[in-house]
Amino acid sequence: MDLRWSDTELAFREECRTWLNANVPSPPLASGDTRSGFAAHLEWERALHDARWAVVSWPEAYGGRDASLWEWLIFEEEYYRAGAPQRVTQNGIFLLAPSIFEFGTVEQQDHYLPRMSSATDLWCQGWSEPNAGSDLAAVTSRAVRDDADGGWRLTGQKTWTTRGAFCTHLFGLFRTDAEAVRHRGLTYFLVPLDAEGVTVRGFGRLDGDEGFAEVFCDDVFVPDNPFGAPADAAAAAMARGGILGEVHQGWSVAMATATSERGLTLRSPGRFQATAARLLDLARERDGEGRLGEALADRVVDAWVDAEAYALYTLGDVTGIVEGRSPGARSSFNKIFWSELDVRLHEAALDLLGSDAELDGPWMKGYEFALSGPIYAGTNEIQRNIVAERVLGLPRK
Amino acid sequence: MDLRWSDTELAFREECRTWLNANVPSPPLASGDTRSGFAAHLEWERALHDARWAVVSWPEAYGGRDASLWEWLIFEEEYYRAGAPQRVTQNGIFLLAPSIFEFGTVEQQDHYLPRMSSATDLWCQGWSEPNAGSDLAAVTSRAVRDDADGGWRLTGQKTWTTRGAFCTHLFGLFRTDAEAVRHRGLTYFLVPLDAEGVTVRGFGRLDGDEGFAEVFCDDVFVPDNPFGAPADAAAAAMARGGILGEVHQGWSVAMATATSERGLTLRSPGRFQATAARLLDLARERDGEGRLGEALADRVVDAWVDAEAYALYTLGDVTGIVEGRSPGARSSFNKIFWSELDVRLHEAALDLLGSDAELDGPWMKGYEFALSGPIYAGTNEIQRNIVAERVLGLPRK
Amino acid sequence: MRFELTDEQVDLRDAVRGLLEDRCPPDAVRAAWDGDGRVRAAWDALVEMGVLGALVPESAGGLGMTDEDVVPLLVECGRVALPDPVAASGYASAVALGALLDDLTGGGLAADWSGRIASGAVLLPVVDAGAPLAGATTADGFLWCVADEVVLATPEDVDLQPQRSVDGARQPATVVRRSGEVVATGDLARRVGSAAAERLAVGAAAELVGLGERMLEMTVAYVGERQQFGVPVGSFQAVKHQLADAAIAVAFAMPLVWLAAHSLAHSDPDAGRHVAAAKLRASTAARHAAAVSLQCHGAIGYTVEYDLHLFMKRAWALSYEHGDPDACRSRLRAELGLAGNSR
Amino acid sequence: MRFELTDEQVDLRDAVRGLLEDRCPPDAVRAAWDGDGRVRAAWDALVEMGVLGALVPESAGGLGMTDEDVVPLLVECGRVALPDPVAASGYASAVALGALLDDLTGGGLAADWSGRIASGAVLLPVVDAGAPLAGATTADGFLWCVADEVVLATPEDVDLQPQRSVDGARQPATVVRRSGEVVATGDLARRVGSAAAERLAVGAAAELVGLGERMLEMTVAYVGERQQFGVPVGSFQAVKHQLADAAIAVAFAMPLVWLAAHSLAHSDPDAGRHVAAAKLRASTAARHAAAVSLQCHGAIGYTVEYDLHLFMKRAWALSYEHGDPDACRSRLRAELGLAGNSR
Repeated sequence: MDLRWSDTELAFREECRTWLNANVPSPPLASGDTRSGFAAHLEWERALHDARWAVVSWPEAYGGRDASLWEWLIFEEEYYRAGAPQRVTQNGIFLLAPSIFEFGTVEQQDHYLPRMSSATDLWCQGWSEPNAGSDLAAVTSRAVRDDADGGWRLTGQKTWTTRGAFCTHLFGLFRTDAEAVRHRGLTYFLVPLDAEGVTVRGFGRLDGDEGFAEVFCDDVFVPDNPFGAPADAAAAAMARGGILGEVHQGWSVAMATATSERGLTLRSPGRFQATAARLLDLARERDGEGRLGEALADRVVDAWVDAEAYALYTLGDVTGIVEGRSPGARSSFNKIFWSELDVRLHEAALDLLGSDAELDGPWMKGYEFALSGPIYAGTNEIQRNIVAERVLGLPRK
Repeated sequence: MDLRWSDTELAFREECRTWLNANVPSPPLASGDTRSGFAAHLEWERALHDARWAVVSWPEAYGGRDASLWEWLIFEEEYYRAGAPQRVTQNGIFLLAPSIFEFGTVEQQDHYLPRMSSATDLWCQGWSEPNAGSDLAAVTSRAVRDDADGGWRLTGQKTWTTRGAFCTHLFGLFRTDAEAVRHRGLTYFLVPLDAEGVTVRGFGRLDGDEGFAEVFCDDVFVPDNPFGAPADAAAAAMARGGILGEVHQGWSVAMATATSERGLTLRSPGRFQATAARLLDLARERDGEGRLGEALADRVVDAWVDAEAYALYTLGDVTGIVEGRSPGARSSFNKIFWSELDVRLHEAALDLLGSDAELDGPWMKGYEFALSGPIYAGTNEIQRNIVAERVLGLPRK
Repeated sequence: MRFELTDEQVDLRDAVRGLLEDRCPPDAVRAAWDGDGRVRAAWDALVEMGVLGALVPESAGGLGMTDEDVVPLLVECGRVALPDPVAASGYASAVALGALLDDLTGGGLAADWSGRIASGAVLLPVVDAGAPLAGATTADGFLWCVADEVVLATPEDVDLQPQRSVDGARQPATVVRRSGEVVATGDLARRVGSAAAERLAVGAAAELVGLGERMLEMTVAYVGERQQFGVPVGSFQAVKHQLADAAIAVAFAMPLVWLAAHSLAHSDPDAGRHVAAAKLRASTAARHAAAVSLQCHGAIGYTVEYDLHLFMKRAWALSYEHGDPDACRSRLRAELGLAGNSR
Repeated sequence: MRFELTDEQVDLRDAVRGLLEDRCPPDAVRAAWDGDGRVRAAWDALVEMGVLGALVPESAGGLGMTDEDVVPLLVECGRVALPDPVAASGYASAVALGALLDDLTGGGLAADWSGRIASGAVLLPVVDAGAPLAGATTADGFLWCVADEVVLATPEDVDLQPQRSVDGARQPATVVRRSGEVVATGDLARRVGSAAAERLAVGAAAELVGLGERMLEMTVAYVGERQQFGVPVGSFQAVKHQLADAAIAVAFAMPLVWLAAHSLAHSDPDAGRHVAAAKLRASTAARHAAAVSLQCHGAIGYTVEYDLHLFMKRAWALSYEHGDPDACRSRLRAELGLAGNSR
């Protein structure tokens, strides 16, 4: 074990911290899940990009710094410690980009990745449908072959699409083989939301923000290979859509993304350590006023310990990845742990607030947000099945 | 609501308390699940019977007092409050007797019930088999028809038979129709353990006591109707075995018993209130020594509240029964609640004891015993299925 | 011995349930978010039925009932998430005023207010001056029970600072009192204040149990319908067991609430611990039911277009109001003689 | 930055695991219940391998390793429920004596005892004179660290009062010291005592994690085989989810134990909170694993003929030893600046 950071890493941390201290907006921006807040967040995303903090671990050519995974951890720690804004670009950067890196053509990488890191294209995910939530393989949205125009025609409804009403593009699964069942016969499509036939309807999330959208596709045309088309206006529009990976192989591409969503990159430990630190501050403040019972203090202690445990566990995961070992189904361990830790951290804070807990404020807002953790990216019930079957080796049935 | 006891009930309580105060052995008897302790407990059972406290709610003719269900509750409350010995006869009185009352012939009732209340016959249950635990319908012990001798020949292995090594009789299910599957084709047999072909082997329970037994039946003869046989010695022996209810109808008879086991009669609230009172005493003692943290005190508070809740819930159940409403699947509510409450009560006590918790003593012993609660009489996993399906109405699958 | 509602109590409860299901459907609660936090169609019907005056003495125009009669009705108010102050005004204030009726100083005003409560005026008790007070902006008066003094205050006597609650129907405000009529001091004031505080706690507990029941019913219905992996979600054991546990928690909280009502009605010396136990378990059970309901619903429960959040947010708020779980435990420690301050 | 064992540490751990699986099967632990609470076949092999002397300086006949090397080996001791005092003597006493080696008063005796520990003699630290001391009857000496004084005591210097533990292999006794050789006082004594106490806590934490892992492995194997209702018990979601939760608890406790070892090895100023966090989570995780393992086994786990209880009872005992969860939380409250004594 070696828990020291190298001089390079320390310098990197210093650089992050200095920039963040100078640039993090104060007072905090309005929620990025409201229309006006989203605009302010876009400005922030572009400032991040200009200073090359948007995607530190990506290649420099795509707007990154070629930073190591350790440096990425440091960046995240500093980012949350500084109380910097939520990343409204995260669904693209954390969920779609890993699949583009793994399955995209060179043209797709060169086109999409710089536009994503600069917040030019804004991506939302189109996994869920009204009847396909936890059961992602039940997708019924379909894509029908259009040989005449050299592409596909998409029809169907996606829902629970986070920030869908504010984004420019959607990535998601559509059924290209009507005969194939379940996860076979699905293809991973990239769809511009301003394409003809797309309708987006925003609706309210638990916390009251218009954070969700339904996306309806009605005979939406997506071309096979927009990058080879002549450089006229229509083709340029087309260039923003296409297929990622092979036709009918969408499930594999999506699973790579889903693993990424559950795993390391979605929830860096810095986030929970920052929440734990704020919880400690709140508890100390109450303590100073003589209003902190031992039992409440113990709830803070337990949540703090678990945030530390999560950080350490992640260090172990990163060590493994850096040394070439795959975390595999252990990412389900992570997802269950961080999502329930996040709920406990916020519950402890609300308990400290007592009769003020119900009032609008960062802890109640954070609690509502935390409650989505055990549901999205595969409910924790699904995750526990995965842990039991794939990690522990219990019989599938 | 009327939470007052009548004058008759108050007088009954006074009579219980006076007798118990004068007669409860002190120091407490050795565990009834050891051979020597069992003998001492038998003496106690006979003393209870002589004073007509063994089965207060039974008819006087069978050794009871025709007491109401309310008086039974009072008796139980006083019994546990007095710290009186465990009832080594309980499997007969609480599990078999309700089925004899419901399904037994007059001859069976007149023969067995007085011998049970006087602790002349000592009954153990023969539900579980090595491959039929939670899945009771998987019983493979069989009974083959013997027309020549007018009865059945039993072969098979029963296990986890509490105090089986010290008892005189076993009640249990045997398969009389080899063709019928699962819960069909089972018959409820009463088997004297000194019958030819019966072998009993005691083995150790979690707490180290020889509380369990395996019972092997090898071609054990049980007659159809022992009560009609001539009064010779062989017939007298036979008179102690037979069939309860109809042939092939054992499942219905057993389920009546199982409901009784899970429901009201097995775990009277007095037991948990007595434990909660002792837990409070322990906590106050620690508090007096300045060794009770608030968090520990809160665990005591929570357990105490739940013991009260259980007592109240039972009052509601008894009100319903007295007024002719069946508690039905709500008995599964009870079983889950009391069994997990019992664990929490003892855990709180061990937490108070800290580094002394591991030492031999009533709390560790009680903890070990409490841990069996969520397992026996249908695991709490089975109970939760029942609650979900039969009370809440969720789909069976 | 009988631990069950009487036939009359059951009939009254059923009548109130029918009325509330009719007059306070989820859409009415939703409308209260955008309006003034009231569902007047339900409120007026309850007034007409006599529920608001149930605890007001007959001499003052009420029905002269007891805690035991009214608490089951508050469970019904919880079941439909009625935001109106039935518990605060018709229960807590009505009972507290009862303690004042024979008093020379405050009796006249108390009789007056008792009659007005029965007719549907809202008198909100204030027992913790610092806490946000739900429904303050539409109150007709305040029964100010702070610092061993009882003051009857009109809206003109107070300054309101509206606050945003997670539950848009509650519309709380912090209240600063500038003037008002002192109607009791000393021992009498303490009795009045305590009567109000205990009823506020039990009223919230009753509503929480009703909310818990309702959320579980909604969830059972949803998971019985919702198909995933080719079967109803409710056929999965993980869903079944979560719901079974929450149902047990709610079922075992209810008798504690009944006991508290009974003890208050009979001035039982142990009433204090019974009230604390009732509020503690009603709060934890309703929170438990909320958490399980949200998780078993999945994403649909996470939207404001679906009704679950109306009930869930009320449960969150009430679980902290008038004695959060830690405050209840603290009171129980004292009641049970456990100082618990060693380390 | 690297948070993982080195290849050498992994090799050593694997070697110890192989040795212990061979020398300390469940039957050996069972035999220790009836014997003197020792498994000498395993102990002697560990001595020969150098494990007992791993933390003894090379000058005193040991290997001069660090906490980080030895703690993973204690996890292995936990996995097989080895009852012998590897953590107490080879870890806690060895490190504590290290603090004495250069001291004029105690150095000679410390060097002597260090060499004896490496050769397999048992020196038990006593940091809480009132608590039952496991394995006291077979100890060769006691490192008495109480009241700012360190005393080396032989069995002749003490009176033992044997106690019955729920874990028959632990064979604890209460110990009263009558005589012995004072080897340190004041600051040095506090340093020695603290070094011993921290290692006792981390040693127990490591064993608890190993016990948790082992119980879960036994249970996974059992429920994969055991058929009920025509399918393996382990195919039921209720069983799967209980085991998943327990596995997660154990998996997230382990890094806290590693961190504590690292902090002790590097005299990190935050070592105190790391030790308390490690013992807290190792205790709660192992108790969690024990409870789930028993429940998922059903009745067979409730018998002494089956092996599970050997591990479960050890976990119960160790969870309370050298800092029970409440004591750990109390320490963490202080470390984190939360007095928490308001109500």
